[in-house]
Amino acid sequence: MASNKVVGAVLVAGGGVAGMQAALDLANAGYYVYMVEKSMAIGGRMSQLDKTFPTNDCSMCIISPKLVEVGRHINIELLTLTDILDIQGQEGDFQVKVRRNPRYIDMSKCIACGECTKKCPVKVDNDYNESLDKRKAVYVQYAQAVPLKFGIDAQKCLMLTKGKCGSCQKVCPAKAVDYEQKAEEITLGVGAVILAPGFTPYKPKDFETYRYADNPNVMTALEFERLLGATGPSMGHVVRSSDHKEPESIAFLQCVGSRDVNRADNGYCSSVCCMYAIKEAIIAKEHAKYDLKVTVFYMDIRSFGKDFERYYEKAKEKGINFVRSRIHTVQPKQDGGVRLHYVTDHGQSATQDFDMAVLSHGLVITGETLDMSYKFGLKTDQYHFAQTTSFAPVALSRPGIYACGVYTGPKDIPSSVMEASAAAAAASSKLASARGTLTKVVNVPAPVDISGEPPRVGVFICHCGINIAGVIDVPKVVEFAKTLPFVEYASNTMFACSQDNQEQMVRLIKEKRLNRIVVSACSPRTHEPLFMETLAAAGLNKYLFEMANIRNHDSWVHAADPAEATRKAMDMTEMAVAKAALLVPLTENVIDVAPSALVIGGGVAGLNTALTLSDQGFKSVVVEKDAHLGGIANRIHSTAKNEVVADYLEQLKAKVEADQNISVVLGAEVEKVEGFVGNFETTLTTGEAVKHGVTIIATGAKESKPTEYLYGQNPKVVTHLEFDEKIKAKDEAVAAAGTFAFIQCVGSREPERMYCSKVCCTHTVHTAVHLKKNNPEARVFVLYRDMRTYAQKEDIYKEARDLGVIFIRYELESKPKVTAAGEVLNVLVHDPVSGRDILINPDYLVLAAAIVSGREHELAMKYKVPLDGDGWFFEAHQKLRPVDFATDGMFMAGICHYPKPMDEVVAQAQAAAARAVTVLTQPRMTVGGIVAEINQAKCSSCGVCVAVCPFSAIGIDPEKGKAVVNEAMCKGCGVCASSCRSDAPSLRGFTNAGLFAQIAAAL
Amino acid sequence: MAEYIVKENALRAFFQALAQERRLLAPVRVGGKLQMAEARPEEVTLDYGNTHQSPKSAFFPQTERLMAFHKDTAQSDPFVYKPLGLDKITPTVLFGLRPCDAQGLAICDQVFQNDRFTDPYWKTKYESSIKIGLACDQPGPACFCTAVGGSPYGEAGLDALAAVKDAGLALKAITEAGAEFLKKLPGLESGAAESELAERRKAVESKMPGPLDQAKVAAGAILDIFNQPHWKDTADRCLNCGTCTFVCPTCHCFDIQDEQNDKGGVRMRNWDTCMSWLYTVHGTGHNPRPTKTERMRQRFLHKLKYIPLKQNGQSGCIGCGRCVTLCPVNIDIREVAKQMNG
Amino acid sequence: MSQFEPKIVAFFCNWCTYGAADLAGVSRLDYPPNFRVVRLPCTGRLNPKYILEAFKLGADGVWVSGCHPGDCHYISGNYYARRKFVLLHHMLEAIGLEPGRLNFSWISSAEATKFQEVAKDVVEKVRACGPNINFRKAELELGLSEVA
Amino acid sequence: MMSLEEISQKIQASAKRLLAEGRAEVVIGYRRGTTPLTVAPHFARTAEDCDQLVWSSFAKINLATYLPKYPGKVALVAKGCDARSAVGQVVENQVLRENLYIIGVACNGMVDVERILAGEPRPAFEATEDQATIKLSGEGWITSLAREEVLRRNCRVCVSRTPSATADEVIGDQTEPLSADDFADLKELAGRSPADKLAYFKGLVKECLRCYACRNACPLCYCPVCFVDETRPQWLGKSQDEMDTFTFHVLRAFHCAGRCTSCGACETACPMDIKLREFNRVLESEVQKDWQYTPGLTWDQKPPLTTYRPDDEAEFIK
Repeated sequence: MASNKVVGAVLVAGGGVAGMQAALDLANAGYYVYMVEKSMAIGGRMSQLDKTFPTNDCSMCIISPKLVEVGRHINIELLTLTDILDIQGQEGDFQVKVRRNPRYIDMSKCIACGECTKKCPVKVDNDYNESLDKRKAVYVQYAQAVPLKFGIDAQKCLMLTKGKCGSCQKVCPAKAVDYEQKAEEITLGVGAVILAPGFTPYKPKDFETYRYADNPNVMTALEFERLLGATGPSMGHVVRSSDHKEPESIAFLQCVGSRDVNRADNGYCSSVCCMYAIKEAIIAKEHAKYDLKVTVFYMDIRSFGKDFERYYEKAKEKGINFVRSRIHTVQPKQDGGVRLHYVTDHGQSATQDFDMAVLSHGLVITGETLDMSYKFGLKTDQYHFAQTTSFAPVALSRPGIYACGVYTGPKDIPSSVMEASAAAAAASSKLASARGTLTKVVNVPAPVDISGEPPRVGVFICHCGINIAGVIDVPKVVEFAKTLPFVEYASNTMFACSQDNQEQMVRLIKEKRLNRIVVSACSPRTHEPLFMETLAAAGLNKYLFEMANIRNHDSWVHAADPAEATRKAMDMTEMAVAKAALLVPLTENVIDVAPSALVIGGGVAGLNTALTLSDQGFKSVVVEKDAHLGGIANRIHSTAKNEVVADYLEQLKAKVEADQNISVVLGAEVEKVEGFVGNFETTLTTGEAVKHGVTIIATGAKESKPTEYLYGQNPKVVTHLEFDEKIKAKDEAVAAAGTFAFIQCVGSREPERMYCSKVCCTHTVHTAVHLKKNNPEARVFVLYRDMRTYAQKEDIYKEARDLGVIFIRYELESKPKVTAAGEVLNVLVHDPVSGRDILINPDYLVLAAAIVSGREHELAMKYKVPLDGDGWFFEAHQKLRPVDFATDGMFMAGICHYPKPMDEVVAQAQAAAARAVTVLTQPRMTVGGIVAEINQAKCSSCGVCVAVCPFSAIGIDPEKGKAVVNEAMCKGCGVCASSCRSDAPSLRGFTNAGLFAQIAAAL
Repeated sequence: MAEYIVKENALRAFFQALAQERRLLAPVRVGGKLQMAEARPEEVTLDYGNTHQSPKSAFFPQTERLMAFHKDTAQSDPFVYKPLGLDKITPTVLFGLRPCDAQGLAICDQVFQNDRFTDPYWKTKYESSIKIGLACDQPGPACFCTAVGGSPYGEAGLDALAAVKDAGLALKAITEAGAEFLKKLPGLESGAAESELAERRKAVESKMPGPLDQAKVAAGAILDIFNQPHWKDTADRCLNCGTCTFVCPTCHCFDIQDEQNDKGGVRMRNWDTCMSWLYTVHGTGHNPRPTKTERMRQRFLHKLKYIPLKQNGQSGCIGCGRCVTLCPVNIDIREVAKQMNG
Repeated sequence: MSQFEPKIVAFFCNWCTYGAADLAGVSRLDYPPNFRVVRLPCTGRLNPKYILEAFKLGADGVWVSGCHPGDCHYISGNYYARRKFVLLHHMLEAIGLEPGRLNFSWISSAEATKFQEVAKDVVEKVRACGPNINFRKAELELGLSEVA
Repeated sequence: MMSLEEISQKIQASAKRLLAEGRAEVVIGYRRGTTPLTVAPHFARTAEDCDQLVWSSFAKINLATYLPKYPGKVALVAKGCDARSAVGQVVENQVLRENLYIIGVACNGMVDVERILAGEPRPAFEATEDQATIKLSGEGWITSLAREEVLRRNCRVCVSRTPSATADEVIGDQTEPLSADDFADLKELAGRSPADKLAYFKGLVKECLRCYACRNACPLCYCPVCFVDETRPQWLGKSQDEMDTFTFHVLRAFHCAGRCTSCGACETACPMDIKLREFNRVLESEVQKDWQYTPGLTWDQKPPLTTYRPDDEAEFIK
């Protein structure tokens, strides 16, 4: 029964980093989002990580703003402890039945003080710390969890299991514990569903070889990650579980449960283990205050992503030892350590002792996820990953259901995030007509004008039950606050954040005409937005607010010294009042957004971006410098999944041509750029001026021209793309040829180009298989350094080997030697396994030539976006913002960002469109608030602020010759204000006057 | 009036007598520079040249704490300003004032106490002091007291005048107070100084520049002088650094500032300089002297037009030459005065 | 004799070290109560003036802490800040600020234990320096001494 | 070696040519001063004005100070350090490169007039010089000083005496550095106690009048409002408070970090003859050591506080 109903809501299942990104992109694009999470809190696997590669960013630091954003988003409804039971209906109009399981804690009452946990008598393995330590039966998943609400483990709670105890209910100061909560089933109406269930790490328990089950000093990598974590069981101190001694040596064993069809039945590569092992090795060495010896035992190091190769090189420089071998036996030692048995690269048996071993276990799909796939009618591959195609990488087999993250294959965080945005774009592609129909807006009264009034500060001091008042003499602080300058009113309150207190505050603000509010309570990081809303509701500009964190920074940490804690609370309140008295209302302005995009580059990335934008109803202009569309894909024969690229391209071009929302300008480049997010004006070399709200750079990259192996001198030596063109053209000479050789890493992974071109290994094995299938007699040799057929592509590598393709490894120091003798091409390579030189006389020598960036300096300068050292466009954040530039309204897609295969290009293109839609969807943008402003009388136009602004938000007004801040781009960091010698820039909300007042009040 | 001769071998005793009588300020070498400063008798020098800085800080220090209040409500009079230091002023004798500087102090005295205002801090210090001049026998290349109505042997503003004679001193009283003071000094020998000083005066004056013609400046309308074209050229060079104002014996502008902390507050008076942007900027941000041209012009007009107008033709510049010597860009008031006079 | 209790002004960035202090609170990791925190969006907002101001007003010590290099919420704010800190730190110690009075750290929002350790360490270091006599303003106090 | 007269003549000829060609509307150079051992800045707008242009060992003030926002096309007579300041000003948008013409002069170092005068208390009425000596005379006396021995301290360690890389023309024979600043004294001081260091630096500015002549003479201090003149908040008191004074010098040096070209204009202007560069040198040595940066040598360099390297060293940060 087909209906034409389109529902403007999307259900996102899974609150990991991918699910969160998809939810945010959808919610910011005008769709209502139900975020369904099985556990008590969102954050997923990433919340367990200590650091992230290759930047060593602190994982929690970078996701916690996202957690908070999801938690507070008015158009994201967070359903924790919730399971999906059934999906009925079709694309545009699904009915999803879910079960909301009880938390046994009333979320509206819980103040996350932790009193319940202190009193709970039950100790349970702490799954957040991979069972390395214990938690209580009433607990919070992790300290920064969103929602920051406690919950009761129903399986372990004495009250719920045996009906006795109840101590948490007794101590809860907020009366939040409710043992009577019951599960409820509800049905949600949504237009599309995004599944981001994530993975579970492979459990090596049954793998006797590794002795994981019986030796506590053999850990999994995720356990080790928790060990490294500052919030982990040993607070980041690397010690053995058995004796809490610092290990002198650690071995990492790669490919545990991956690339293994014998024991684990997981033929695929888990894609991330090489990198996380390197990361954990580096961090472990950094944490150890001594010379910790770390050895990584690997088969191939797969550092194929952006900046990964350098990370690997850095690890080697730091003294991390890499040994190419698969460990076959782990023998326990008396001292708790392990003796590893393995066969060296040269075929000899060897043993080595270590104090600890870390198993780099792979990513696997859980049975539960597999059940879900079956239940909802979604096709999966042999490893239970959901099936997709290269050209629709986030669409599942059932229309209207999309996926992102590891559900479709092992991948790292940026790829998951990219896919998440892509899934948001794809999921909403059929919902555009319902955009904005279900979303909510906050209505606040217009703020009262307080100009000319002296400050009338209201101070509210929170008891937080006993959390604050149990240590700090709150009445004394109140009395002190009353003596402070400009304080009109001061009082104490049991829970400042409670609903009734909010109402009380609104009333007092109006009654006492308070025009600045100070709350001394908990952290502004969690509660400032709440109180700011209260101010707004009371008709006060929300920026006239300041908090003193007398709980987290005082009562909770100075419990032993109430007198000092009280004194500190007084000082902190005084500081807040001093700053508050100087606060001024901050205005937010709206600027119009041109609802269209300029897409630079007409390749697969650019065209997909334009089409995705068109699905959402946005126009775009695609500028292509060549005379035809398609870019580098025009030269590629087929994808790793054997899809024919030419057919796809034809369809793509036809779709673009037929699309009313897309206009294509061929043979043109960008000449001049003016404006900024929402209001770009780009002049093309054709003279055409384009007004656009966002810009997507998709300028692609190039295949390098090798300078070695007789390339350009001998017609038998060709590059990948040249060879593909021959295959595409059904070249007879190729069909007739009997011997083929491939050399990998030609120009990649070399000192002057220290990166992996990512696609060549897969393309080589794919081509090799093609050759073998066409002619089983053909002799095909692949000379490689590390075979990098990541994720499910490992299967092609295996297939190639099964078909008899011969793989010979070479070292950078002993590259193959290619010479020509008349018609004969001699390829001489040293085989490290046999220790012999092997001579090949191929009919074709195919070089996996490095992919090189276009080094688009001029374009980058025009749009004020950065390039990295290799010339790739540099994203705002390597992990969490892989398609955004730091400059607002600027996005990127495709291989101008970094080499990647077709499916990832398409995903990134869709992602760029999704990110762009979050800007384009609002006809007007709100700007201002805590942003910088320039006092032009003090500006010398020296340009320091312009140079240091991380967001290119400051420019010099050409007429006045003074700096000006573009409020639409300013993020409020204040670097300008501290860099200017004459204090011309000022950061609203954090002015010199305000901060000086705080300093003075502190002393 | 009384006349004395202090022989070379009696000099130390003379200075000791001065120091015994009062706090002694006299020329001493401080960090290589000749300065009028609190001096021990053995440090006093009769060296060449003028002190590096003018002696005005003896009565008008660069920072002077005028009043203070405390915030301690447990004590009496919280938040009430009380004058500071007036009761602690010690009578001083200044020895070795150059006649030009003494003239400069006399000009300042007219500013700090006149028929409209009296500044108690200045008045108390100035009036309780004895000023003994030291005539100038070797005027420097930038000296021009004679051009502005002074003399290296001038007596204005002094209670007594000395000149170096045979490595000792010839000394005469000028005022009653000076005579009284000298009379009290033990072991001071009378001797004929008066004629010696008169003779020497002529000799030194003859080597020095003649009067600077300021007739047109005196007669001219202020606005006309305002609009003279030469200001722009001088301003081109001027850095507005204010060195001239800080070393000038007759520059007397100040700025009153309050500073406070959680214990109380202090009101203080600090030298100010008309060369500074801040000097005239209004609360609105408007500045009536927006560029260095106006600021620099103001200073010369003040010295050469406004002070003469208010002080009966007395030039506000007393020709000590400090600004000429210390100006980093060699703006020479002698040249400017000539340009102002047409 | 009771030991000297220094007054320390701390400048924390909102995203990392302020968060670490929050987490230290959540984890009940106690540390000495000697410092008062000024919250900044980013250490990049920290004008070197603020440090001098704190000393001038009598702070016995200053502690600046933000995100680890590379972790900045504002991409590069702390990289610029770091250059300023290098110069200011060098300058102040070169002209006679006692080592230990001015402290810098990078503490991520997850590093509550590092926060606790550094907090203790900073307080001890400043304590060892004794009261700030040389870098505080005296003029005002000289005036006050006459009326108090 | 070219004599001072020859250099002066060449400056005059260049100045006349530039004015005639319309390449400059004003040539900022030096003319004789009104007292011995001085020169005055000279703004030549006509050919006759140009005849007064001179070169001497007393040309120690940095004329680049006049450049920021100076209207029209300007030619600047510049020593090496002055040219570097001008380059910095171009980099910092204070001067348009196309409006600036640098008449570089091969500099042999300027003499320390304060030191000469301190050593000769008799009033001198005339000073003359040639390549090697400075002759000073007064009433009935004459004395001569070896030029090399009375050079300013910064001139002794100047590494860019002749502005050959950035000047539009260079007058005089290329002069070579005597030595580079090895900061040996600072290194020695760094090893001493905090109290010693403090005594040294506070001692330096003991006599400071807070007149800010150093700031006004500095070619880099072109801010419309200097931090010391801030009133809201007024964070530096106006009194002679030792710490306020000290803070001024620390902050001023900080503001000049990575920009100061050691021209010595601050010391030249200081009426109290304070060794102000000592503060700047502390940071100069750090900027060189950490970021290998020397200001004012090229037109496209980024001042060190406007850029960063992800791997910048800062081992003192825990």
